[in-house]
Amino acid sequence: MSSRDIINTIFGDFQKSLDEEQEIREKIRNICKDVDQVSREITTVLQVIHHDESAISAACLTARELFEKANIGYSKLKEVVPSGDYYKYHDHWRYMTQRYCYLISLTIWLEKGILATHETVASVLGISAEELKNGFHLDIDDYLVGLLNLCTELSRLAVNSVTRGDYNKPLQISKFVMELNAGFRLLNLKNDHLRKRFDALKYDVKKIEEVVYDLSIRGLLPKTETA
Amino acid sequence: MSSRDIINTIFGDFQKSLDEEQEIREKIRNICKDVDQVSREITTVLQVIHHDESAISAACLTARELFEKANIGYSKLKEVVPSGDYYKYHDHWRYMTQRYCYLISLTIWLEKGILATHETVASVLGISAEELKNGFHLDIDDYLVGLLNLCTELSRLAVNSVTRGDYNKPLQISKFVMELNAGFRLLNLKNDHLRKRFDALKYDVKKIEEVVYDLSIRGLLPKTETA
Amino acid sequence: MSSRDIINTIFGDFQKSLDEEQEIREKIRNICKDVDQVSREITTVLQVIHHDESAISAACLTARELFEKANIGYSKLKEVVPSGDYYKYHDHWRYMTQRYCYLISLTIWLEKGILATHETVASVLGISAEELKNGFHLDIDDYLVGLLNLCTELSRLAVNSVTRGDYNKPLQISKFVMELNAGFRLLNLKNDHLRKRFDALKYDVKKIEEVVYDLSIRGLLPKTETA
Amino acid sequence: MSSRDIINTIFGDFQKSLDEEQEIREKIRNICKDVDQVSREITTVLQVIHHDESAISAACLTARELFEKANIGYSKLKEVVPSGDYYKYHDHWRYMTQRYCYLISLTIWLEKGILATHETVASVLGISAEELKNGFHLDIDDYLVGLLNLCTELSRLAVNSVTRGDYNKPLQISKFVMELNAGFRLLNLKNDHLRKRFDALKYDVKKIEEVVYDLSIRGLLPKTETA
Amino acid sequence: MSSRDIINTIFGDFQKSLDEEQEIREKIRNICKDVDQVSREITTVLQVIHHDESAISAACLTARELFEKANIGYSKLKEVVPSGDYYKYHDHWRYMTQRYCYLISLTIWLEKGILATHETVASVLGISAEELKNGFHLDIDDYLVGLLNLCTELSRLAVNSVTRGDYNKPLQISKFVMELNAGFRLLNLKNDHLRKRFDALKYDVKKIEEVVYDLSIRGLLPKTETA
Amino acid sequence: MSSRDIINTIFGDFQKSLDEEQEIREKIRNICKDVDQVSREITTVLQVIHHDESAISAACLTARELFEKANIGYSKLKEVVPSGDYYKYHDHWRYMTQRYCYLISLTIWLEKGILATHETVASVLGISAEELKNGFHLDIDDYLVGLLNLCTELSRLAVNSVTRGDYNKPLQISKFVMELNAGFRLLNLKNDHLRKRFDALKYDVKKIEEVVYDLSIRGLLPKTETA
Amino acid sequence: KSLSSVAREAAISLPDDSPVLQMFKVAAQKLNDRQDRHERLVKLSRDITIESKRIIFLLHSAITIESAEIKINEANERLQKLIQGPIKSIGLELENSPAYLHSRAVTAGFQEFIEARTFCSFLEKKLLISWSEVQKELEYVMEEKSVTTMLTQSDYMLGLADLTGELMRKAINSISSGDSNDCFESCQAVKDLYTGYLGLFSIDRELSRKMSTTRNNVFKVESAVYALKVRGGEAPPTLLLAAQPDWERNNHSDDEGFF
Amino acid sequence: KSLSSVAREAAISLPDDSPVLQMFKVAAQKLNDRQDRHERLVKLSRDITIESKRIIFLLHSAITIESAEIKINEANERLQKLIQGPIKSIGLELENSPAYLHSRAVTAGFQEFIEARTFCSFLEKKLLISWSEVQKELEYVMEEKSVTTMLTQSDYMLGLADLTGELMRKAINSISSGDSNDCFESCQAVKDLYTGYLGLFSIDRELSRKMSTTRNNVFKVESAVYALKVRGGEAPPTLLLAAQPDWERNNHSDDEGFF
Ligand SMILES: [Mn+2]
Ligand SMILES: [Mn+2]
Repeated sequence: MSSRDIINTIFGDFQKSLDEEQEIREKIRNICKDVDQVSREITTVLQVIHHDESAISAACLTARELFEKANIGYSKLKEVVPSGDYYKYHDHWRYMTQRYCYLISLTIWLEKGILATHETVASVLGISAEELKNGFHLDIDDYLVGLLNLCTELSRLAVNSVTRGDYNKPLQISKFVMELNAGFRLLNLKNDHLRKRFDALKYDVKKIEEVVYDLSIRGLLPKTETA
Repeated sequence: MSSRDIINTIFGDFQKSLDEEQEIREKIRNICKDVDQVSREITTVLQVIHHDESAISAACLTARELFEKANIGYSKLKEVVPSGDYYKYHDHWRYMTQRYCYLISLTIWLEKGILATHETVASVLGISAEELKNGFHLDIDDYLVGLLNLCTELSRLAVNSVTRGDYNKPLQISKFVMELNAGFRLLNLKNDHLRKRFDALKYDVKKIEEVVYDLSIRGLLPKTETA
Repeated sequence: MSSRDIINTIFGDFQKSLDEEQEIREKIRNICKDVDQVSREITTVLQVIHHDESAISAACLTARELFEKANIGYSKLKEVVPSGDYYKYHDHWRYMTQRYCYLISLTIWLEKGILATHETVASVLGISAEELKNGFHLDIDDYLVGLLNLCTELSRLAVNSVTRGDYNKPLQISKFVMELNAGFRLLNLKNDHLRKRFDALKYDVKKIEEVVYDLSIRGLLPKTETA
Repeated sequence: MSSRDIINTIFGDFQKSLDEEQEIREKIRNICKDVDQVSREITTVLQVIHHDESAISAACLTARELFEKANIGYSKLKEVVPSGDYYKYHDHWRYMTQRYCYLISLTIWLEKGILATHETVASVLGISAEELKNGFHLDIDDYLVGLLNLCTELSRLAVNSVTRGDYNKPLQISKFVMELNAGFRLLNLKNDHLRKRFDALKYDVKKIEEVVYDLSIRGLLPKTETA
Repeated sequence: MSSRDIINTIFGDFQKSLDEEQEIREKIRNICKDVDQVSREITTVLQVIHHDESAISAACLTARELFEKANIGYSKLKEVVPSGDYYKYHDHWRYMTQRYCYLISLTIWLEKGILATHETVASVLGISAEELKNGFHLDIDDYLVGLLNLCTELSRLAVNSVTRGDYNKPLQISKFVMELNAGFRLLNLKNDHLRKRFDALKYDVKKIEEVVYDLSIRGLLPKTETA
Repeated sequence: MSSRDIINTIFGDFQKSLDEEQEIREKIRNICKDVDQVSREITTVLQVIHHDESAISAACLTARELFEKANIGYSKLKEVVPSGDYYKYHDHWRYMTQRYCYLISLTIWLEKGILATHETVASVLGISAEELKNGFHLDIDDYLVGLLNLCTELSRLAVNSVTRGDYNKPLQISKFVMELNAGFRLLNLKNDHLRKRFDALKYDVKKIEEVVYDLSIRGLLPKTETA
Repeated sequence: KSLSSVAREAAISLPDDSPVLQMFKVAAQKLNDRQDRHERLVKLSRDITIESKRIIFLLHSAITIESAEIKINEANERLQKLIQGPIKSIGLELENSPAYLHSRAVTAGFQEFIEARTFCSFLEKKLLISWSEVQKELEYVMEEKSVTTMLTQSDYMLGLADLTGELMRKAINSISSGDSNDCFESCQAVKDLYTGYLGLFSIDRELSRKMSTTRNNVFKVESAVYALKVRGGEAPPTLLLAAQPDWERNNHSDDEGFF
Repeated sequence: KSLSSVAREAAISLPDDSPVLQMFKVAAQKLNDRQDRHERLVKLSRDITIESKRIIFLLHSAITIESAEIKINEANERLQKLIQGPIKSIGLELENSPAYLHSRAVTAGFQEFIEARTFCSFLEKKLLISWSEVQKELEYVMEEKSVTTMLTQSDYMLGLADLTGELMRKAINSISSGDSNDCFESCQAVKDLYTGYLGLFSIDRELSRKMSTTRNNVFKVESAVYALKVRGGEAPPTLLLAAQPDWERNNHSDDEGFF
């Protein structure tokens, strides 16, 4: 083989491998597009919580149905992403997964008032919570960012609940967010996106505290509780 | 368990996992610092090719010895990076690996005048050329960027060879780079760093062509060859 | 209709139009990907002019065949792009069209030594040269950028022709590029890509002048002409 | 010595000095990492003041113990930082020191209701308050920023005290912060970070005034005091 | 003393200390302004080297006289900057000092063709080369940045010398810069300003190599030397 | 004159004008520093209005005395700023002048409960209210920003008056600020500092309304008035 | 022989006129026409921007309900003048040119116009005017011909995003003018618009960038209704609004855009 | 009682007209006048920018010495039109207003005008025209009055910095039109200007920012003379110039500013 032939062979092989990667990316992009769209639908559906108490449980039901759809999408992703390449393509679904973590934990909080664990959120999406050997999993960072987004939404909900005359929910939210806040404080975060996002949590906390204060000083707090 | 205890457990677990990641990153950083330092040494050693023909083979030998050192460094990296997390930490060694690809392919070209294949370069570093299940390997992109850096260095060498009175080497370089250029043209690159780097190859090609032109019009080209 | 209904309609309509646009873009991207690939093939085919005089006319023939393919691609584009939306999607094919302008004008110059007009280039691609309110045409900026790329390639050809021992072509190139240079200086350009590209023309002209000068002082210029 | 040898000697010496600096920075970074971690622990410990009056004194005790740890950390810093280089490395501990100033002054306010002086804070950290010849000291700017952070935390405490039913603390806070505010007004600050931070103090003042207002208009102010 | 009096005393003291710092800065600024102006004069004076060979030695003499002025300025600085606060105020004279390093090393190179050592440059400015206990000294980083600026100016000089018909100087410059380049390669720089500045040195090197190449291929190199 | 002479003259002239400008700026800076310091004193003096009704008129008297000082400062400014260059140096005193507008209009409101007009404020400062081609005047934007700052301070005063047991002032403030609010809404503002400042006015108005409402539902409003 | 002497020979041999030069002269004319047209459009767009901003200010200036009606009428008249003036000129200018070529020249003006137009219609009828309705208003039938000024749906949506800022201002101002109903309606419209934007998919960067402002507007307006309820003792009819709580006070820039 | 009912009472009690509202109406008029004037100035400035750019292109378009003279004459005429047209309008617009208030509106146009004006004078007389000379050209004596358009020295210096780019282009183009003398003169002027800027002290940020472009222009023009000497076999008369060496080829943007 001449040196030119050798180069042709070498580069021909590269092309094959580049093509394969391109194809995988294309597939990932297409799946993510659909799954992302579902997440926007859920976001819209859950907006109702801010102006209609009575519609909340129905919204949760719809959200649950749509999570099923997302679950199917994630199972497609799992198939498409080669084992070991999770982090190679992570950026494609990172932001979307954070939104799902927020949406799922919000739904579960609305349903039962409890914190959705890492495992629970992962299982709703049908993926592993642990970073096993090469598997497709729910990255801890993404889960935590989702929780922080949940807190922001809940601080908004505290405000709107009061407007609606529901003086109970702010207290419930206050307790929940304070506990989460304490949890986050246990973490020794490095100086990255998660840390910055956490630093903004204090604004949500302050907002909620002031709502509870407004109720408290006007004697509007439900009696059984003393915050 | 109270809800606060649950949160403590959950976040305690997170801390463990965050700590582990931090530790791995610290180890990687330390290894890379050393291996990177070796690469700078090799770069310095190989600078001699621009002003002293006779010292080239000795420089290649020294480079070879230092590649051994790098090889050991990469074997440490392989141990430290968890299987499946290659791309999670890729940025730590990407730039340095590209420099090694350039240095190894330059050494081999100086020694034998041939192109170092992906496999050859990988084997010098003691890592796999194929992106196997989760293994530590030599990413194709990094290899190709290394080749492009090689071309830039060779265009500089063409200039300095003429200054040294060596009118043969520019022709040899010209042939080699033209073939590489043709090889790259076969690739259908997406719009990324590699593509941009390749687009700059034309400046090296032009420089080399102009050196050959300068020799040609002055009748300084070695007779047996017609470029 | 209630205010909320109206808002829903507004956003529903907008989403529909976004979806349609996305679909069109997807189609355009797919067509362009193919047509762009053809342009890269032609570029590679025409590289032969730099080192093999005798292969030029064959290369032109192959290029012509491939232009037919491109022509078909552009006719698909014309179908897909809604009338009047040419500049909405222009970015998708702008860069590629500039390359075609360069390739076509190069081919025609190689074939006949003349400048391919805006109309000629457009007709090779099977599109209109006129900028109407509706319809798919060859943007004048793209045509002009193509000509500037042609000049750069010709300056390289002047150099390589001499290396090949062809002392005639540089003079021909010189005259051709000088006239183009005079033409370009008649334009009022704003600070955009075309202007930047034009600013580099003077260096191509310079390079060609130097080649002609080198031939001239060595008495290598063809006799019938006095440059 | 040849000119090359001279250069080698010169640059070899530089390397030594660069290495020394690197080493010092590494040591500082490691110490600061630990001391910073302690400050986060204290922050968490002191959070209890916002929802549990009875736990405050215990929290202060724990904080005091942790300050001991910090004290040891700072004594390590003092050893590591070469005399005269305080400001060369200041950025490494600046932010962390500001946090300590805040935490120490908060603890002392909780314990005794008084302002911790510059000397007191410095002595808790085991460093000098005065900028003596080259020593490691507590920069005034850092101390003042710490006080401003204290005011922000106290304005939050005023809100939460009311929620807790403690109508006395807001008045105490009001008096304290107003005095600090008056103190800061005496300073002629230049246009730097400290000035900006001080400009934000007015929001804390306003918040506290509004809490006192809320108590006042509802007749909830403790009788003996007239704000 | 009432708590308000205490605060007044405390803040009064702060004001004193803030005022002192302000005063020092004011003095530094005034001195630096003058010394910086002198550096611009020298820069202008030395520009003559690019178009008038015969004026060089006169320019060096003028530069020397102006260095005396600068020397006096630096001695004022030394007096004003409190021992131990060198790095607190370093930014005031950092950039200007780098320019002096460049100007002094250029002058010395023009006079004697040798590298001005760290000590030499420092002594021209009348300050210490070593970072002694708290003294005012010439920071190594600033000295090195000055040398890199020297290389850039010399690469320009190489070009202009050829234009003037002086084919000797480029060779002299080439040798000098190559040695400096080798020296810098010995340094293990961290990722800071100095490293970036050094990375740009390769462009100067390439420029000089191409000038020597142009002379070499045209047989214009002085005979006694073979680069 | 040769081309070089002309260039030298051009730059010499420019440097002269730069020097002059610098000198003027220096003078302005020094004057402004003093006048600004006076404004801070007045701010501190007037703080008393928030906690001591009886001290208000004395504070106004002191403020008036200090305005005299400021007046002298402004007359120095008028002398120093070249006629026609008012807006060239505007930034030096813009912020300070806005503070004076606020302080003067606050004092006058405290004294007489009326709005200080543009002319009045200007005359207190001893400058013209009219914007002429030449001369030193009170910029209308600065005057308006001052009024907005006044509104913010008055909303704070409304809150603190109630705390002090003065239920009359909030109503007076309410009427005054409402009228100003109506006035401001007549302006067409562009997106500059004034616009941003104006956007916050609605929150001050809100706060005042809330205070009046709080008094109203508790029957604490003075009888003669029906708010 | 020198390089310049060689070059001079080439330069002199250039024809004074040739098909090539002729071609470039034509090209020069085309490029100049484009530039001139673009410039005229930029100027028209700036005129539209300024007048639209002023109309919005006018609509905010009303304190009482009666004065509001007068202001709305004046605003409608001035909007008509814009439609019959500069906006029509844009349509005529682009009658025979590909409109998207110049979309960057006119987008700022169009967005601000939409903001003013939709704000006015919301105040007048409590309803938003849709894109197709606005587009219909920009059809001009003249004696000899009819022309439509193309205002893209994308510009419309960008203007609508800015509208949330004006509605938010309106809502908060409504409280102090004592109109809690107005406040409620504006608040609900802002929320509905926000929900609408949240559901959009594959939007471009410019619209995404406006989302954070829109989001802030929602927060501000919700805080206002909240204050009306909890501090103003007012129960929402179905829903109501009132003042900036303190957690919002650091962020005072309510506006977007340049002008 | 609710917050809004309390607020309504306050709103209604507002006087329809009062000295305060009167004052704000006056202020509104003043602000509108300022805005309108600013807008007119921006438009004039844009006109000046475009025409100046075109004049510069015109001056570059000459290939031979003879054609150069014709172009210079045309350029001078068009510069006169600018001076008697939009630049005079700016002077009249600012006749009674503090000019620096609007300096940001006109600086772009003035800078570009200076670039064109000085370029033209350099080509015509091989000499630069100074600031005071330009300023003198902008004095207008009319029947009833005389007016001067203030063009700040700072705008002049900013335009002069951009001139180095045009001189650099001219120098390199001169080589291929075979005029090595022109090339030399332009090169020397660029170098002298650069040296001038190097010596300036306490300049503002905008001018500092232009320094790096000016610096690059010096490199480019020196490389050109270098090539003329070493590759073109041409000895400099005292000094000469020629082509872009390869170390420059990655940086093709020779222009500054927006337009
Ligand atoms: Mn708006
Ligand atoms: Mn220019």
